[in-house]
Amino acid sequence: MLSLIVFLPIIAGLIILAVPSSQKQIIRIVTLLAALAQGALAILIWQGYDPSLPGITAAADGSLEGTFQFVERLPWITLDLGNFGTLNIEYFLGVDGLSITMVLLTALISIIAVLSSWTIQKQVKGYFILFNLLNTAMMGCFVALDFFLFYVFWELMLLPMYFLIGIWGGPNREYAAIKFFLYTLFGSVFMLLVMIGLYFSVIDPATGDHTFSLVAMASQENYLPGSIFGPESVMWRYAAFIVLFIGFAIKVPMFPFHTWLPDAHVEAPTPISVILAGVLLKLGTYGMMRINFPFFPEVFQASLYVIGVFGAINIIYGAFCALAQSDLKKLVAYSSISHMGYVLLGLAANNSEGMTGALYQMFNHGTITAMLFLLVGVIYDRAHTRQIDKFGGLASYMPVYTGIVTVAWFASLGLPGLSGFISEAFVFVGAFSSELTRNIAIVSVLGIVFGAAYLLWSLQRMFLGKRNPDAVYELQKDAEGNEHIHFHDWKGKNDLDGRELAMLVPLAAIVIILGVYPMPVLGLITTSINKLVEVLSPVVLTALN
Amino acid sequence: MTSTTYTVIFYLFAAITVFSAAFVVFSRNVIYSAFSLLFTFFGVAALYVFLSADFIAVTQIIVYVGGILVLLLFGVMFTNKIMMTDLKTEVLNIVPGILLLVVVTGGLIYTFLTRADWFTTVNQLQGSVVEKIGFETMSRYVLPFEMVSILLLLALIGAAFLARSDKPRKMNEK
Amino acid sequence: MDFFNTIGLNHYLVISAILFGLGLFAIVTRKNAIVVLMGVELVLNAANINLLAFSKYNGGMEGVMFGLFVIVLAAAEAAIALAIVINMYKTFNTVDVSSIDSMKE
Amino acid sequence: MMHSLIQLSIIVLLLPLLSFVLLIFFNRRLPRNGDFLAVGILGATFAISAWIFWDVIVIGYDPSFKLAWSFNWIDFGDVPGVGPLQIKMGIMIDNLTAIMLAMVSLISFLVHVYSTGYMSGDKYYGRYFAYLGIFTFSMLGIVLSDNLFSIYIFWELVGLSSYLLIGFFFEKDSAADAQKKAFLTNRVGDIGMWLGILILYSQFHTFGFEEIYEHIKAGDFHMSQAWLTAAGILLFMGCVGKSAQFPLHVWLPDAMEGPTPVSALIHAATMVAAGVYFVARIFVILTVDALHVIAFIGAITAFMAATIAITQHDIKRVLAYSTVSQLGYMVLGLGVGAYSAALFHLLTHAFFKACLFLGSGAIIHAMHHEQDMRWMGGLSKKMPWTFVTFTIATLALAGLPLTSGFMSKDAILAGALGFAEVEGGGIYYLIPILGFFSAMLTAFYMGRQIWLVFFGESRTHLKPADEHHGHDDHGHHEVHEVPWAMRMPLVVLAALSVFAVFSPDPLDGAKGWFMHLVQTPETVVAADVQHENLNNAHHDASVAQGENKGASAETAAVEHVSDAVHGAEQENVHASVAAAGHSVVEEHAAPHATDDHGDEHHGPVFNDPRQAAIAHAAHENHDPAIMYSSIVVALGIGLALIVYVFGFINPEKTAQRIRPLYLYSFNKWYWDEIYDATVIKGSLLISKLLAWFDNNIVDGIVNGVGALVRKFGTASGGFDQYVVDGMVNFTAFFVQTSGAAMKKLQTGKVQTYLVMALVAVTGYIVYYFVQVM
Repeated sequence: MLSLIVFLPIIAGLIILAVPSSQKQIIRIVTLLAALAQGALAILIWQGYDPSLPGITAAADGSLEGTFQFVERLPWITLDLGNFGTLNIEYFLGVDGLSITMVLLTALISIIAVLSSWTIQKQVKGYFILFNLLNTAMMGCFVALDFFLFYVFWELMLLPMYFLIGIWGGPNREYAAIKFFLYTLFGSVFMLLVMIGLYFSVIDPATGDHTFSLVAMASQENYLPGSIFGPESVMWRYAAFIVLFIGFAIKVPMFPFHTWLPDAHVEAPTPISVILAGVLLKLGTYGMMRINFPFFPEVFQASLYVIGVFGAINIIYGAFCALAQSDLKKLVAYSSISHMGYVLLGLAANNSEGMTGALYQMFNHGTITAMLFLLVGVIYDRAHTRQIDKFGGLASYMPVYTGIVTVAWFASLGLPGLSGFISEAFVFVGAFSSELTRNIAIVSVLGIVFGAAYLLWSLQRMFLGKRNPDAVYELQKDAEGNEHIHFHDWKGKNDLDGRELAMLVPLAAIVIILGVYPMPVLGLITTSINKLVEVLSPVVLTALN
Repeated sequence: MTSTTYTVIFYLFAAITVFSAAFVVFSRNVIYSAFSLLFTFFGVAALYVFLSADFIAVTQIIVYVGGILVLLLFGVMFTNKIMMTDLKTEVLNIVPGILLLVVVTGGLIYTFLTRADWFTTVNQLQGSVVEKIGFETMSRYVLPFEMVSILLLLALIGAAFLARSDKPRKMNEK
Repeated sequence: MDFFNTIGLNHYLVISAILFGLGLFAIVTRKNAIVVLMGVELVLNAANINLLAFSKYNGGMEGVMFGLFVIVLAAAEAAIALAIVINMYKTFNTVDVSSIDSMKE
Repeated sequence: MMHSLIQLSIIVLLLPLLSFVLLIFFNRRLPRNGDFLAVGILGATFAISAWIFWDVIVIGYDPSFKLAWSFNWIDFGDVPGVGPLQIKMGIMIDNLTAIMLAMVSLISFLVHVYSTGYMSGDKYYGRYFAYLGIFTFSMLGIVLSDNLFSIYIFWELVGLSSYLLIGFFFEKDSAADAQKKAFLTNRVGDIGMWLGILILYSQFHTFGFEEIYEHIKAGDFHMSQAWLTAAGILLFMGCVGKSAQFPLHVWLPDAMEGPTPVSALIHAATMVAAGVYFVARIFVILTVDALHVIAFIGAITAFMAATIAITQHDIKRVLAYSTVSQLGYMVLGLGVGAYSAALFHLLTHAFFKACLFLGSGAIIHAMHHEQDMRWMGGLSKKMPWTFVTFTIATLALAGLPLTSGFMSKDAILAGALGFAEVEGGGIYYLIPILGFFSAMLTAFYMGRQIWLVFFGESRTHLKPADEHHGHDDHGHHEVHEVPWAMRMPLVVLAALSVFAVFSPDPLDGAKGWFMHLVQTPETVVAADVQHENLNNAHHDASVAQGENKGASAETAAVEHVSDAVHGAEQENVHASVAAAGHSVVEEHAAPHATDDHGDEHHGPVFNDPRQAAIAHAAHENHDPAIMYSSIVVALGIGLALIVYVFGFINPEKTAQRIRPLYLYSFNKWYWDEIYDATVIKGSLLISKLLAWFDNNIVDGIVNGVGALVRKFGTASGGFDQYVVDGMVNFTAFFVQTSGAAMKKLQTGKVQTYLVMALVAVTGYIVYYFVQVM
């Protein structure tokens, strides 16, 4: 089941390989079908998923009964390293509350991104092959339960991303692509070292020898005393936590490591921005929740405040930077930096409300930011510019577009009744409830205002008022004398056409539904989050030491 | 005859040998060389006689003068158009040549005269050795003798084969 | 003065040495293949003189016999050499040894 | 099984949403853009809420009526350290809710009807009704919410609908600015409110009002009391934003950019009152310090807005500032503990202010979008209906007797006086004084407005040509009365501004059903929190005594109070003080007990000495308040008459004489300028700085590192190219040259080789001999 959902895109990619590159439509349709099948599988998994099982760690006896679901576990690579013992790498997939939401998100975003890729005209074949590769890598990252497998998918993601930005990107694409690539590679190198160290310090209670299993690593009883990351080697555990955290924080991206994001977004083509913001950023925080924190809970406990501060910096710093942008896409990019800050803050809260809010925020940010980038892409297709001051008064001429933009914008600024609000609300609830991060929460609340400020300001400058003198479009009067908008060399419908509606309306519907009644998603994650909080709580540590 | 005359005659032949050899070497004309080589051979033969190897001396004269020298002359005739004047032969790398001449000759002579004190017995060969050669050839050196004769035969056949014209091959080809 | 009066082994050796040197000189310096052959003959003769001289002064027959053989070999050698020279002439239309440098490169 | 009222209220809540959904999607496809649909749905809404009102208020006439229903909205499961945790959503109906429900749906319905006339022919006619629908939905949601979380949700939603409606004419830049300003200013208030909610949640892990009250009553609040005060003030910040109180009032006047019916519905009657309603909901958890802050904010707002309203020219702006001022009154009333009075004023104000706005809308409509009072005048004859209704509402606003406004304002002022006494005079007297002064100003500027608009000669022709923005031919049209669709609401609202609706006694609203049904709830803040105020209480009591030498019984009672306070320790104190307060109340009530509910209108029995004392003092000051307020209102109207009717004082000249004051008022105390210079410019500057920092410093570091690496790369590359490669090439070169040299030796000539061989051999031999020798 999970293997299928992971490797379906690859299969599609292979089929595409066989298709002559002149058959663009066939290639697109094949990819779309694959994505749709993936979505169907995701829904099946969702239906079959039992939200009462916690996941995160294995059962007391090391078995996965009653914790993870849809588990697929096979020996993959077994190497004899002589006196280092044997290297057991497993093909180990499974989902719990953390994964299932991300799996759903990934499937959804993939479908949307395929639809949005319809306009790609350059080297369609290569594009879609890379696209499918990327899709597989993302999905794999979320369901992999073997650190080595996770790492493979993690690295596999970089390659297609690099080319997709570097070939199909904007004018400055090479710079952005290499920046993205180096940043993330830098992060993952340390991860590799820590991974190996963990392998030699963790024992799988079931088999009794070393393992890469994330599940085994998540419970502190499995750490060998005296090993490099054993309970008593405090320094190494701190070092490992920090480098892992940096590795994931780059993906998030967290404040000092965020500068790749605006460039990558501005240069990347719309569908890639959608995937980048919708799914890839989540991998950072997902990795923290799955790997970084449960492996070194005591370090996590010790560094809560720092994480919270970084979250607050992200929130406010991102909001301020967004306020100053003149490029709409850059504004959205900074807004997603700001929103990922909420996730960090929620994680720093280290209680159920905060963590649930964080995970839910990951999901919502995925859908909302996908909408934002799609909308930016829509206007960019028509006007070939993203400069905010090159528009104005669009509301009069593109009502449907404006309507959906309004929904997306307000969802992004956390309007109640839209999904973004609930996650942010619970992030704040959690952060405030914990003594440690209370003052951080108080400061971060400013982010709400500034978030509203930059979004409403851009909304006003682009859509309200009248057409700017130096706008990139003309107004034409028809027979009845009503004005119509006209973009240069744009043949298509001025307002949204069917394909764009097919992308945007489902997202908008999801945003609204989850804003009114969040349980469909929250119900999946609460059990796991409670378990995670329990794993991270100091009680467990005292028990282990 | 006295030892004085013996000595004088020895020096005479020695001089003939040496100078004619020198002429062979230094003369520019192949014909002259060839003919002066004749004198060299005669001188050497005479020296053989002095060395009480009369049979060898005779053989020398027969083989060299009668055979080899004639062969050489034939070669000269074949390869140099007599009527043409360019029987000359130029010299090359004269410097190393002279060097070698001086060093080798000088070195040898110096060695012989100064350092070598050869052990010489009292019972030297006296008179003719023809009989002894006969015995030796048939008894002790019979195998080398046969081998030499076979070798000679082969050499002659080979020489004939090498030197013949291509006619027979053409006939074969017919 | 005694050296010049009484002819001894050394006299023959000196002559053979001179002959040897001259033959060597001919072999090295002369361009004409025939003259080179002559030099070879000279060297052979020098060797022969040595053989016979030593054979006389220690009263053995070996030197004599070898001298005999050497002469025979010289004959054979001469025959072959001449044949080669003639072929050479047929091939290159010259007997100039130095002009035959097809071994070069 | 839900209670039928709950079901009804849910229907009431959802009907406007239905109207929104239908109209936002289908308005183009529907005939008349579906306005009949909206009006019909709102009519139904009003009908149902009227039914609820009838059930709760008229049939069951019970001050302690309360009905609640809730469901699990979010289930967090078994949270470590907390246990099972659910977030509930629910509905609570009590008297106040029922009344607000009826009020909101009525005014919304009337505005819908009115808008069919006012907005007819607009480009986005259908969308307008859709927005009205979502506003009504969220407003009803606020009213019905039983927990802080849902009230916050609807709070933001009314903010949204207000945003949408203010910016309804979004082609106008001023409208776009105003809507943004309104939303952001509200957001500032909302984050305060949100933090307050967080403080309470972090203690009790629940949002429900009732649970929170219970917990605080039980003393489960484990943070310091400063936090509780902070929670109160922060929650109040929500009201400050929404009800346009003093620091955040700037958005409301600009909000007049919206269509006038919208101003009537949202920015006069309902939404802005929601802040007051919210403070009333959380009234019981407010500590004394929080109440003081609220009282002062309210007083300052009332006064400031009144002063500004005097000098405005735009008819709607005058009303807007009067709205701010009246909201200040309500907040003041809550702050001083005159809970029911404040809410009473909320209700009455909603009706007459809606009437005023709709009236002004009618005038603007008739004047073809002329809003400047200087160019109006003489409309009384042309628009008699509007004139009459507008005047009635004006009198109510000014607070003349026989109007509803008189009763409510008087009650608030009485409460303020009592509060000042209880709190021990001094600075606290500022509050009632500001209140009365604002009352006078209100009377003055409303009189001014009436005169400028309806009396005198038409001044349309006086308008300078350059101010003819857009409407080239406007003003020269014949002005005539508005259609019935717009007239009917005016009449209804004017009728609702008369005292009889609320109380049989034109002088005492306390005898009315409202004050009976909506009574000041008992504070839940534990007394020991207020022990420092307790001495105040006693002290105030004695002050009260000092002031009312008259009635000996009261004196005795108050003596008793003070003695008790002197004597016993805390709990006895409560009891005795309460007893005292009650007895006093009873006795004092006796002479007034004329009507049937007479003896009940004095409110509940207070355990809290302070509340008891204030309630008592408020009743004490009822009659003085009537007197004072009548005087100041008379003064205000008289001044207006003197200035504008009899013309004894020329307003222009006066303005010139006190020019700085005039300008200060005319420019709204320069708040916009101040905020623009500090907050807006400041944050934009910061954002520019941070963006620069991001692009040049952070990214610069990154690129610098990149460049460094690249430099190193090129360096090592050069080393590789020139040194390492160089060695290789040199070797090759050496071999090649030496080979070429050697090649020369290979002449291919036999003799050369021979010479070499010989030379070598000879050399060796010579060497050998040299060795030997």
